[in-house]
Amino acid sequence: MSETATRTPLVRLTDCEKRYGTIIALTGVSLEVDAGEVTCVLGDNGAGKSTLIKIISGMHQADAGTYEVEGEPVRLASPREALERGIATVYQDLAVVPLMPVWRNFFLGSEVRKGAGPLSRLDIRFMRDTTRTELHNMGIDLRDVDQPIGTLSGGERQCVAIARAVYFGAKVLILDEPTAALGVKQAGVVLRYIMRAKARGLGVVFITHNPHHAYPVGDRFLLLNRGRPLGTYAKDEITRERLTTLMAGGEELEQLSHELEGAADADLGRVAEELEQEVAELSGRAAPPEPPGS
Amino acid sequence: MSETATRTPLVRLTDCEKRYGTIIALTGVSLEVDAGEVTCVLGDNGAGKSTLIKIISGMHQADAGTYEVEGEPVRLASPREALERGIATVYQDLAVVPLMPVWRNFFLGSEVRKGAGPLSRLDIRFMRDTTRTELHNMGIDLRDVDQPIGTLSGGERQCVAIARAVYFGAKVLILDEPTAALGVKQAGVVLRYIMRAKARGLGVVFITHNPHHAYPVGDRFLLLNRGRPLGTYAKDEITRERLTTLMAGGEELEQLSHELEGAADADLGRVAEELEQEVAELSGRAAPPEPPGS
Amino acid sequence: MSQAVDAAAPPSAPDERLTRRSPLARLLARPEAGSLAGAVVIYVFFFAVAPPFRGLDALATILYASSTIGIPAVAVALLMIGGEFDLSAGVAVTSSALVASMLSFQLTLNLWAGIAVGLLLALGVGALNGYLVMKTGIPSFLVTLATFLMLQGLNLAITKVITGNVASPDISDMDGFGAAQKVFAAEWRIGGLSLRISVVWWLLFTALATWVLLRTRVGNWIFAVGGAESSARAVGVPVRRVKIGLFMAVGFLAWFTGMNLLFSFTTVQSGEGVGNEFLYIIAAVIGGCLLTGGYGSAIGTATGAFIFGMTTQGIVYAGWNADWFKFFLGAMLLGATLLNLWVRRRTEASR
Amino acid sequence: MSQAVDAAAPPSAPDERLTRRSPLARLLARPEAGSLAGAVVIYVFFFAVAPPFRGLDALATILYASSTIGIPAVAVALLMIGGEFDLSAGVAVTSSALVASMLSFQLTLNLWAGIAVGLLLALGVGALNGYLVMKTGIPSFLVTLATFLMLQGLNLAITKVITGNVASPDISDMDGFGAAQKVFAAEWRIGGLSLRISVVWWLLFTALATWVLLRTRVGNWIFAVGGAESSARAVGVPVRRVKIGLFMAVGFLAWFTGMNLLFSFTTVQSGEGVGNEFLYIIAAVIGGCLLTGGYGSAIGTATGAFIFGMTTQGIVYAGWNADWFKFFLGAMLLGATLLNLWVRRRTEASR
Amino acid sequence: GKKAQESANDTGAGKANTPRMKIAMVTHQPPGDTFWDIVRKGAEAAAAKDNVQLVYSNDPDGDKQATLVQNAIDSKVDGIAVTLSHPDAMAGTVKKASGGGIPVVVLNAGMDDWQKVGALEFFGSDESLAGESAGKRLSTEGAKHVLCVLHEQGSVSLEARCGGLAKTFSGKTDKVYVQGTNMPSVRSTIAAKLKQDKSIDRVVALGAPFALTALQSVKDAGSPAKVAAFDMNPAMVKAVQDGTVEWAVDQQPYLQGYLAVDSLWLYKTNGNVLGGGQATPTGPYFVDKNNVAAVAQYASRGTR
Ligand SMILES: Nc1ncnc2c1ncn2[C@@H]1O[C@H](COP(=O)(O)OP(=O)(O)OP(=O)(O)O)[C@@H](O)[C@H]1O
Ligand SMILES: Nc1ncnc2c1ncn2[C@@H]1O[C@H](COP(=O)(O)OP(=O)(O)OP(=O)(O)O)[C@@H](O)[C@H]1O
Ligand SMILES: [Mg+2]
Ligand SMILES: [Mg+2]
Repeated sequence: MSETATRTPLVRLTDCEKRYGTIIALTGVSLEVDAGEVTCVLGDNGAGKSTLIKIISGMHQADAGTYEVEGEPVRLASPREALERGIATVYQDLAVVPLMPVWRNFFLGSEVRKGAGPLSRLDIRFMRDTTRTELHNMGIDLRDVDQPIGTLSGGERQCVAIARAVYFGAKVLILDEPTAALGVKQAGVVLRYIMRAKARGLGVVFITHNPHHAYPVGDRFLLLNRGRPLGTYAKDEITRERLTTLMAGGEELEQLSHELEGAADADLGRVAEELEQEVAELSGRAAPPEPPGS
Repeated sequence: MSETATRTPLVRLTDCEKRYGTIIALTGVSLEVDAGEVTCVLGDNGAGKSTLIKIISGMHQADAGTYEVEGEPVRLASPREALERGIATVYQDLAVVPLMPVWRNFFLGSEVRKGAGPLSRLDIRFMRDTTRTELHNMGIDLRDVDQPIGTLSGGERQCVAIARAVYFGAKVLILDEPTAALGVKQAGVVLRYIMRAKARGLGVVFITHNPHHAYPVGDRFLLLNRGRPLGTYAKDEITRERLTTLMAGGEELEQLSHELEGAADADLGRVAEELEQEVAELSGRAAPPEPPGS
Repeated sequence: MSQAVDAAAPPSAPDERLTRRSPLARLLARPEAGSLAGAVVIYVFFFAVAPPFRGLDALATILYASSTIGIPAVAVALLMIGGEFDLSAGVAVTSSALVASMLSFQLTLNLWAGIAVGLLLALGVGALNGYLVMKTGIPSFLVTLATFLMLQGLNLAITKVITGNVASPDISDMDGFGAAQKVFAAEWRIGGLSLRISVVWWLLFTALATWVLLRTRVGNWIFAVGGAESSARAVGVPVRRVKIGLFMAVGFLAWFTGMNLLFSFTTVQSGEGVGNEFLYIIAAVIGGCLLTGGYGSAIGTATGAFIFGMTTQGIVYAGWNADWFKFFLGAMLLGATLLNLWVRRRTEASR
Repeated sequence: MSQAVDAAAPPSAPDERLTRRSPLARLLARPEAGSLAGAVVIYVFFFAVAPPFRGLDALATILYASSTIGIPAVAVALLMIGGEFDLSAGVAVTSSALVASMLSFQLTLNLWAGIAVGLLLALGVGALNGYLVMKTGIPSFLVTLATFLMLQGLNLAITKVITGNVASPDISDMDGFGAAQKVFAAEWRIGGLSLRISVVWWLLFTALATWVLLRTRVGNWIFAVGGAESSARAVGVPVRRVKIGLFMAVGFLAWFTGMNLLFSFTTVQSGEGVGNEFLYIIAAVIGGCLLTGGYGSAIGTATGAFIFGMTTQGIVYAGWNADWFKFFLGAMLLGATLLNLWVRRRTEASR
Repeated sequence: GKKAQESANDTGAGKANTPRMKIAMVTHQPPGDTFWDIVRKGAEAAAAKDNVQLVYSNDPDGDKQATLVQNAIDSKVDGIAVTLSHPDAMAGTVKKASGGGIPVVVLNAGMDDWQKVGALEFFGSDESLAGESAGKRLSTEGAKHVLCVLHEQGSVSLEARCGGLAKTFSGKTDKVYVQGTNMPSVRSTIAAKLKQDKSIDRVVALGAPFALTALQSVKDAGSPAKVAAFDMNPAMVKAVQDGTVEWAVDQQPYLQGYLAVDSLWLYKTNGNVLGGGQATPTGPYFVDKNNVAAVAQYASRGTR
């Protein structure tokens, strides 16, 4: 985690700006991703996190700023170019083709073929088996990998997108709220995947709204607010509590708790108590860690 | 929370079954929602939670079982009928029309009009203002309520769907993973909304993968597994720890922790330690509450 | 950002996350702006190259020609925004005119009776289309293709059976002709200029459709069922009623166009109208309606019909070789579309 | 459910969350099954009512008529699955035939030279369509509508300029005619039966397209770009190349059909082909392709072309009143579609 | 081949020195039709000779054709030559022209209506008359069962031809509609009809290209039927010479176009009116083995 200072980062974005028509979604944002490091991007809804990773993944082009991959300035015209450089992404909207079977979605764009020349054809058996196995490893036991992916449940679909990115990510893995729709077990698996990717020397960009997911796995934290950077922190520069507070806004929670206490209903009062306890813990000492899937 | 036994529940589903072609998504599931009560539906990915709420909201019809609203057996042919009975839903896929402006989406299906007869027309100013205010109250500060909703960020879109359901929910409020894409602050607001709906005497069905969201607000917990009910618990029948364990599977976490400990990397070791601590807390004593937005 | 739940309205200070835009740019960013620009450029072009095009009488002719496409195109555009097609619109025009004239003629009724029956028929065909599409889930392309073929066959066969001919009888001397002609096909001559009522109706229907789309609940629903049908259903939009209503609206305006046809020409050829359904669709698409539904405007569609009408007539006014007619037509449509695109790109880029 | 991360393959015991389905039901649930059922029923129907329909020679005639729709429909279906339209396919057939014949004739070249130039032209038109659609983002409906009109104009105008006539010259006495006819339009008479090579080509192209769609990477991409273009782009599918390729495939098969036309009739009318683009689209849609893209099959499209061809000819074989032709055609198409639907509903419901 | 064509292409006579005038010709020609192409050639030849600027436009739809006439009025042309295939639809606009001082002549279609719209002259062949003569000829040839091939459904002139034929023909008349823009389907459909009714012994196609395709259908169906046709084109001449097509009813389209323009010119420059209030017939004229040689040379350059 400290050896990265002298190395060229896998991905470096400097002073990046992005506009959609008159809307300024991102301005003055910089980001570095080193091999074997997890960079967490945190921020409120609409802060520009997804926009940022879409630039890294080649979906969008920045309007200003520079983008380097392994030290070489690039301008990725399409996600395909990013993929060819080993940058795999899980998009927040999952980027699946609803009418296509699960296994075709899994391998879409990186199909495995057998045979040569004009006779080269899809290795369907391999792809079906791999899809089933990879999803099973994430705790998803599919009935049928030929089901159109649009008929899967939200979490199952998200697992397909993650398993696919993990399977194909060669150098950089970008995950946009991968655990949002996941069950406790599946979320745990994803966090494990991140740790293993890191151990294998991949650079990971991890977006989440859950500080308890971010802190254990993250090495570096980029906080965004309304399209602007609020600051970048290495893990040793920031405590878990500070991170949580920054993301949540401590005063917000305190207010919530008071409000609920004022309510007439006894039931509400009980909840208020519970919430107050939380606030105390947050602003006071260490909020103890929690299970990965919460 | 105990007075409900003698009252007719707002919504009662008995022995419900749902098939999609050859796929059995739900079987033998029963559910009750009482006024002033929050029923949490918990379960793994693909367990059938969304299918269940789609039946309640009139999107799907059950293949077997009965459905009563306020004691009267019904067969809702469309979500419109559910809405007319005061049942409002936040769907997991949000049910928005991407090309339409935010405010039109907010009021879609329940437009506010002024003027009478053939001259009755949309009260655009009111709807725009209300949309802006309601979203602002959730912590979403929109640039422009005329933006097509498809261009909003994932969390912003989810907030629109929630704000809409809360605004129109008259008797029953159904929320399918409402906090999945939300920031810490917004998730807190949603939990507060649930408490307030409950205080106003609405019945709430709340689906989440986060036991720490479910436990503080829930009065009754329905656990699903692979389309079958694992059990229904009143809040006083179950502890927070038991609930968490049921959802997460304690042994799963322990295993994860051991696995990571075995890894060579020092960094991994540290994470493993942290995870182990979590496991200890989970299976041992009370996992302390955590802030609403995590 | 730390207001209480029941906070007052949000602040209205200018947002730092927006660049500013001039009012002109705002105007040009409207969906109709691009196609309007296309119309203006084509007008100026023909004005320059074709002297006969310059007169007001030429404009009147063009407007009239455009209106006969433009009136049904209004409903076709609404239907397209609602996510469906109607291939039977073109022949439904002929059907209703045939029914109205032959029924009155054969039974020697007042023409208004025939007109009413024609209306019922057109609405019925629309409702049937809509019902079949919604009930069976068969794509509207197929359903209305079948209706198209069947109506076409019925037009020809029944006319043949009844009149022994391929055209309906002349009805100009029948009861009610005068009044009906005033309503559907009046023509005023002011100076050398002939102004036709169908142009007025066209503008009226366009205005009405615009109002419905943007200012009424039904308009909201139309956009919604076309943009995301299942989402619309999920939030309580009565999808089936909206779509059937749209098909019936197409029937209504097809009937109206049929009446205009009948009372302009006093007789109708039974084979007419085939292929016109595409002109309506083309007008809507040139005007910016998405074929996939959920987006479009009535004003744009009117502009599309005008562009199409103006181009077809303009080439004739310019006296260009008739052999090349279609080529010029295609080239100018492409040009107008590219211009439309360019205008919108420019305004989007402008800050 | 508590396996380690690197667990072995999942268990293959029957899943309790599935009902079982008979192999027949499985077969019938394939997307082609419904339209095949439609075809069979229509065949049986005509077999019953029309004695001349029963012979093998009638089948040969029907197959031939279907093949001339079916060949270009294969590519049109692929394009439609890929989410785009090509309205210029019908006239592109005529264009390539005209170019091939007139070029060879005017320069007194071997016909194969003309054939090659015709191919280049057809591929070029396809590539241009694709390029414009992808580059500008204008809906393919509009772009290819413009190409359609322009080609139609060029067909007429250039033929007129070159031959002074509206048809291409007779090429049956030119070099290379025999060989080319063997390839594109051979006809074998076995007994009283005339078998035509275009039927063979049709089956070949259908088989090839099926293989491409289901067994190759490109096929995967075609489904993806039609089903969700931006998702496909996001996971690295080269959307632009796929779509331009599809437009070129339409060009290729249009050229092929043009050659079949040319070598069957030795001369081509310059006005021919207009309207055929819709027959191709209709075949694809009857065969179950979604107009909105992302779903469909080549076999279904072949069945669609067969249904259409069979119905058009069958009505004649049955000797029904010609005035009612279109009506019967529409009614039978609707019937076939409803049957298709019914079969699929049944199989979905069957456990 | 090519050379023969070129040598025959100079139909032009000397050029008149009258002031340049503009004449509009508005027809109901569907795109790319052989017949109309010859009409146009005649009109162009007359225009070239008479120093006339000819503006040709066409649309098969009645109301759209009326709009084209209106275009001509707006363009202030010196004369209009028009077809009245949809007389009622056209009447209003054409009357407006003739009433407004623009001389109008009618060609090809509208034999019964040209006077009602205030036209000066009519040049054309009565379609039903043409049909009737064909019917008579078929009867005398001893045909028993005729198949009438209509390449467009709902067309007045095609129906008139077929109707006239049926009227005078002693045997049975059947008809079949084919899709004129799709040759393979024309071929199959005719073949199907021949199979359906084996007693058919004559196929009469109402357009030259379709007669040639009908020959193939006859072969496909193994039918003994002979083929006859309406209208001419270069290939038809060859077919008549070879005897594969029995005969063709020609209504001399070149003449129609030529006379329409030329008579307008005469009217404008010399006040002449042809026909004495009667229609001037340009046909029917039977082309068969006996007289085909005389037409052959002109047909090959596309003016017959
Ligand atoms: N339309 C459909 N066709 C076929 N199968 C479906 C369909 N919709 C859902 N399923 C299947 O039914 C099961 C239950 O889906 P459901 O969406 O209810 O799960 P869920 O509990 O909401 O999961 P998640 O937590 O991931 O949202 C899933 O396995 C899914 O694959
Ligand atoms: N295509 C677009 N057109 C216009 N505005 C857009 C577009 N995409 C995103 N935006 C705006 O840009 C801002 C940033 O969006 P982004 O999706 O990056 O947010 P985010 O940080 O990922 O939020 P979330 O946590 O809710 O996913 C949002 O306010 C959104 O409304
Ligand atoms: Mg996001
Ligand atoms: Mg769900």
